[in-house]
Amino acid sequence: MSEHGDSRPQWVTDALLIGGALLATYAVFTVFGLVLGLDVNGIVSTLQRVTFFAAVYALLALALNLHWGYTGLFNIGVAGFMAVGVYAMGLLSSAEQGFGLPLWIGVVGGMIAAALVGLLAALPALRLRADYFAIVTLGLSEIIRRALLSSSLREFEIGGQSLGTGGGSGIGFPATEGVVDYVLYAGAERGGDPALLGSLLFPLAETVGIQPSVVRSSVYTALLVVFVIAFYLVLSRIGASPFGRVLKGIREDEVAARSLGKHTNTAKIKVFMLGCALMGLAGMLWQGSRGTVTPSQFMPIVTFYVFVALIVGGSGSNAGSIVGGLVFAAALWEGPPFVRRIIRANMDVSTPTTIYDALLPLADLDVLPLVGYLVGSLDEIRFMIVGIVLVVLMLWRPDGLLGHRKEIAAATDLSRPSRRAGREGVEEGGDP
Amino acid sequence: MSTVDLGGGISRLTSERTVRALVVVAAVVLALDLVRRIYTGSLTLGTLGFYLWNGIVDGLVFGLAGIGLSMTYSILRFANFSHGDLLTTGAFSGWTVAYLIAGAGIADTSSRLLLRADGGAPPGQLDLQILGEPIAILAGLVVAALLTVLIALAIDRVVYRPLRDAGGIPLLIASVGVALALRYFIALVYTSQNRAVTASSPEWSSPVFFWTEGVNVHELTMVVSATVLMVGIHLLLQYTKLGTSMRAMADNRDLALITGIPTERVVRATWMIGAGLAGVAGYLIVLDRGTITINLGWFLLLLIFAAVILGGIGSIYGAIVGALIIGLTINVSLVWIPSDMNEIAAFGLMILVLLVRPQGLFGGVETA
Amino acid sequence: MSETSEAPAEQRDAGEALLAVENLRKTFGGIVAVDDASFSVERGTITGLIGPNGAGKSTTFDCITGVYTPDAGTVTFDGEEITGRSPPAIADRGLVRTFQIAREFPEMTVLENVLLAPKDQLGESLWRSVAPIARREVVEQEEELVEQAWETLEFFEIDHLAREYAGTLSGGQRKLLELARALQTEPSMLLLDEPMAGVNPSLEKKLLERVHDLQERGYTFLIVEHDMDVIMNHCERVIVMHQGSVLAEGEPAAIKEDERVIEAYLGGEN
Amino acid sequence: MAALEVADLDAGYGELQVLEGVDMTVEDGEYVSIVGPNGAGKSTVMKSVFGLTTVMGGRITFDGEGITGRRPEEIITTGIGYVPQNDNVFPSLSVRENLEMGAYILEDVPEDRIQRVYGRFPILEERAGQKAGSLSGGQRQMLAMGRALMLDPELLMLDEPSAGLAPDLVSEMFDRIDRINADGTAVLLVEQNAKEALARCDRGYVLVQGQNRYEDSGDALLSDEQVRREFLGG
Repeated sequence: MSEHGDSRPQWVTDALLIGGALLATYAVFTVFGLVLGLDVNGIVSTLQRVTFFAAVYALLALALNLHWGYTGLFNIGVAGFMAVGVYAMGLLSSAEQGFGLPLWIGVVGGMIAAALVGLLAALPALRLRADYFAIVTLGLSEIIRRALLSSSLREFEIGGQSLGTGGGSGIGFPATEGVVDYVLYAGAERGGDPALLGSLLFPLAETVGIQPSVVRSSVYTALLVVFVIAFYLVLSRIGASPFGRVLKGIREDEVAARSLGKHTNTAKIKVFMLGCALMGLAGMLWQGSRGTVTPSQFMPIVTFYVFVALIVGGSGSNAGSIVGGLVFAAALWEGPPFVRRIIRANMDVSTPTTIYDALLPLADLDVLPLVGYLVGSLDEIRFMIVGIVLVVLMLWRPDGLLGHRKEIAAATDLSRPSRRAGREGVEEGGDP
Repeated sequence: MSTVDLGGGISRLTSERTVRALVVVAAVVLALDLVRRIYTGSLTLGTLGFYLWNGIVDGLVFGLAGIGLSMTYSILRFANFSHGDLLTTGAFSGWTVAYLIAGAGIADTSSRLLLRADGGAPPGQLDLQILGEPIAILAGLVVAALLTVLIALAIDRVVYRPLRDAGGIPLLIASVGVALALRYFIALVYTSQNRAVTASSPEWSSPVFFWTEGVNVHELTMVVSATVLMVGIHLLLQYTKLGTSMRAMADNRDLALITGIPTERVVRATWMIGAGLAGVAGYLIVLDRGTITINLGWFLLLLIFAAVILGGIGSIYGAIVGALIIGLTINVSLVWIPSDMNEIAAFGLMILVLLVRPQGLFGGVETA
Repeated sequence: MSETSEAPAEQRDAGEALLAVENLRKTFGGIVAVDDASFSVERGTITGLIGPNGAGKSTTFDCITGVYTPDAGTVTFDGEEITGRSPPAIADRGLVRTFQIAREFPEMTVLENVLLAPKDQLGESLWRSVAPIARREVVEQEEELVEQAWETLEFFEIDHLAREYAGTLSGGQRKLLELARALQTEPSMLLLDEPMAGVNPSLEKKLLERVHDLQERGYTFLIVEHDMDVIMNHCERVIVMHQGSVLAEGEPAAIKEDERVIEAYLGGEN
Repeated sequence: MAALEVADLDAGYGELQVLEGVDMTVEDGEYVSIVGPNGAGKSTVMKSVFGLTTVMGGRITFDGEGITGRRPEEIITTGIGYVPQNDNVFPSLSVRENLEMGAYILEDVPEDRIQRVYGRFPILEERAGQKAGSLSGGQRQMLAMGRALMLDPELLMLDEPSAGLAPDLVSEMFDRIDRINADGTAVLLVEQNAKEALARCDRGYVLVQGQNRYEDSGDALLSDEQVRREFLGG
């Protein structure tokens, strides 16, 4: 353990780890793509999708890591806080169903709204035991979803302004993906004349055969990656600070932390609100990217996806959250459809409507219908795998693959300052 | 070691009292408003009776499902998020058997084995309702219980037993995993198609049911079955050695161990009873609704949790009372709020109870 | 003989009651854990609190430090009533405790455990921990705290364990760590709940030396301890609790001869 | 041959060792007390016999049979009854049900034994239908003892049965233990009330810091000035 303070900085280790995982993922998908005979545009588009989902799950896992990994707050209402963020943004910035304010005000407002709903949940719920806290947060996220779905909020008026969640058909608003048009096109008009970054990228893309729409998505995905880096930096700073130390203290033994004079309730409320705001932001960047959203995008299952991502990577570690997001997106989200495409492209499989029709031909040793059925039921299989992964992790690796909750929480090098000057070559810690 | 005052002393006490007072005031206001509505005629007694009856029907089924959740909580010490999917398991396995029997000679084999996954002969053609095919439906009920028990025991063996001492949260997360795996395994076999599997219920008119022209026989079946099973559970828990040892283990697991109670056997019995009732509850819900979906249990899970928490998690009688309150809440609340908001009222009630009286109405046990 | 808590707060001479407990009462269900207990602890002393199992010592500690709110009675610390305040509020006032079973933060290093404790850390504010400009102050303070933490670890002779995770320490080392951690809050008084439980003799000697050093620096101690040698040889005053109330109070020599105390310990009809 | 024999026992919890080389015997029908200062490891001896600690060394035999490291549910069948100090009844079960649970490993509820326990503790018969959680401290202790007696053990281990009892109930409790012993059950008693325990037992052990420091007849220990000093420090 004594190497801890002296080895290369945490962020370098993390960057190498994440970069390595990303490159490996890209390599696998590129091979898949080549097997499928995709052209450059197809492969880039595939990598863009993988990166997009890796980024959004990383954002959510990072936010959840602040709650669960650092502070031990068992929040399983992630989907609800995302919904609050996206809908608040929608109501603020939608011209038809909301106030029609600029998008950035909507984004800020969405984060504030998510934080406030977090406060509402946190104030009374923080003294509950972890399992009750879980049920309350899940209940809250379902209350939010059902309220958004309800016909009574479909349209309403505040101060003469007509607003509405749109019930089941959802709400439309300026897409967050649209922000990339500011750097790609003159006048920020999609499909207009390329400008700024656009005038650089589009011709370049054209020469290797990448379509403008893929370029646009890729630029937005790059923006998400920037957000992932920003989340990582902010959260790592929080983690490596006296505040982060208090959070760890709460997780490890709240009674002891309180007996040392730490006002844990305040810290928990702050950190819960911040995490909720980040979940709201992640929701806006993800579900808000297309400019329309419905309550069905915020089913509780989304929360469990995020949990899988976090637990796969290892709760308590920011780098683990990002790698977890990547593994989840690549292996469980984007991987299976790819496998399906490869199978369908290479095998002459039909898709029987029921498992009965798929199993019957087995009597004649014909496995193709079964393969076809399984390939056709990929979504169900994917959910099953997510469940099995959770169970297996709890049985074998409850701390996750990279899991450790032991990142040091301090704002500075922990070797003894007065001895640091002459540290070279001196055995650390065990001074006589 | 000791319980901890997280909220911080006096201010919390007063705020708790304020909330409690507000709850009482709200209840009184609602009750008065109900009287006013009936008096002014904006709410007929018939409508209210309809709501109350539906509330009791829903409440009894939630109660049946809640008993198992409460038992696993008190004896195995974790919140089982896969409990809802045990309802789903019971519903699919039971109705498959009922359909298999009733559909003999009418529907295709694949339809009969996979409960109309291919959209085969509709249940009306089979006359699959309680008076038309009583034997098939009864057989389905039995299989629903048995198969759910078997699956629950298998899952316990593979997943929960190795985690016995892992603490509440790892078990909870594992149960989420079990829930997903189980639900989508069912979807893989049966497809995630929403479909009708029972014929519509006959009506029975009798002067006993003064508020309505006739009573839905399927609902009546549910009420009778649920009541009989609840009485049965009561007798089992109170008057048998097994039941007593289950209560003993819920009280104090360590003492049970040194008293010589075979704790693993009690755990098995807990799964058998809890899962059996869950399977039956799922089966009966489909009898009433007429349609089946893989999300049946998952969508009900939070309501069942609400019921169990309301009554005091770990208390079986609390679960039954809590379930009736939740059942009545989601139905009677329709007097004031639109029908797509009534579950919000139930979840709101659950959160309120957790905040004001986390131990529930009937006490209950402590876990992680 | 006991000091009354009416002594005005300004009066700071030695011999004044720093902590005064009056008519404290705490019940759980029907069981009376603390029954009308009153005692006081003088500034600058090491005072022992003893009594047979179930005498109510730990519950008294919990009532003083805000873990429980007493049913009746008052706790006055340094001239201010603190009855029913929250544990962090009481710790802020300078009254800090350790636990019978050491409550270290197992997945934090020994150094982190100690670094958590100091009061008024700038970086405990969320924005300061993130904002680039404020961060510099945080880092500067952190450097000081790290130096201070190392000094404390050295004082307790556990500096060679600084980078170990606290969960891997032995029982006795955890006790030392807990004491070191409590000291970092710069309290004026420490409540130690069985500091010697599970501590081997050589560590015990070390711990006691530390306590005496600290007393010389002006700290006040109230110690619950089972080991009679420790109490009798190291405390200036001893408070004996029995069945929830204070049975006797006085100097160790007197306590040892007190028939009521002997009865309480050895049992017998009375 | 001794009924219970503990030889050179090292035991504790997890990595924490509490007992160091404890030797102890209880003969058939004998009444043995273990006394000592708080934290000496008295309860740990009993828990080790009943398989509830980590045994790091040494040997425990009962009726000549090695029971070291056996699980509690096996040990209960060998004829040892154990009444822990705290939480020793099932609060939500009735008094009678608590007794029935004591005989769980038997096929049928042994009505004669329940009656015998009622005969020993008449208050339990009066409260038969009442929940154990509603009993007073003394009644709970009786119920806990009664539950342990349901299997008619050869050896009854009692962990501080007088803790938390009002003084007038303490001697009543000891009288009851005397009678249980007089009826032929060997008793191993851990007590903080050393005076009473030593006055009544056949033999006593003084345990200090996880080691048995003294062993003698109860009366001899009681009059020993050294022993007295162990309790209030030297």
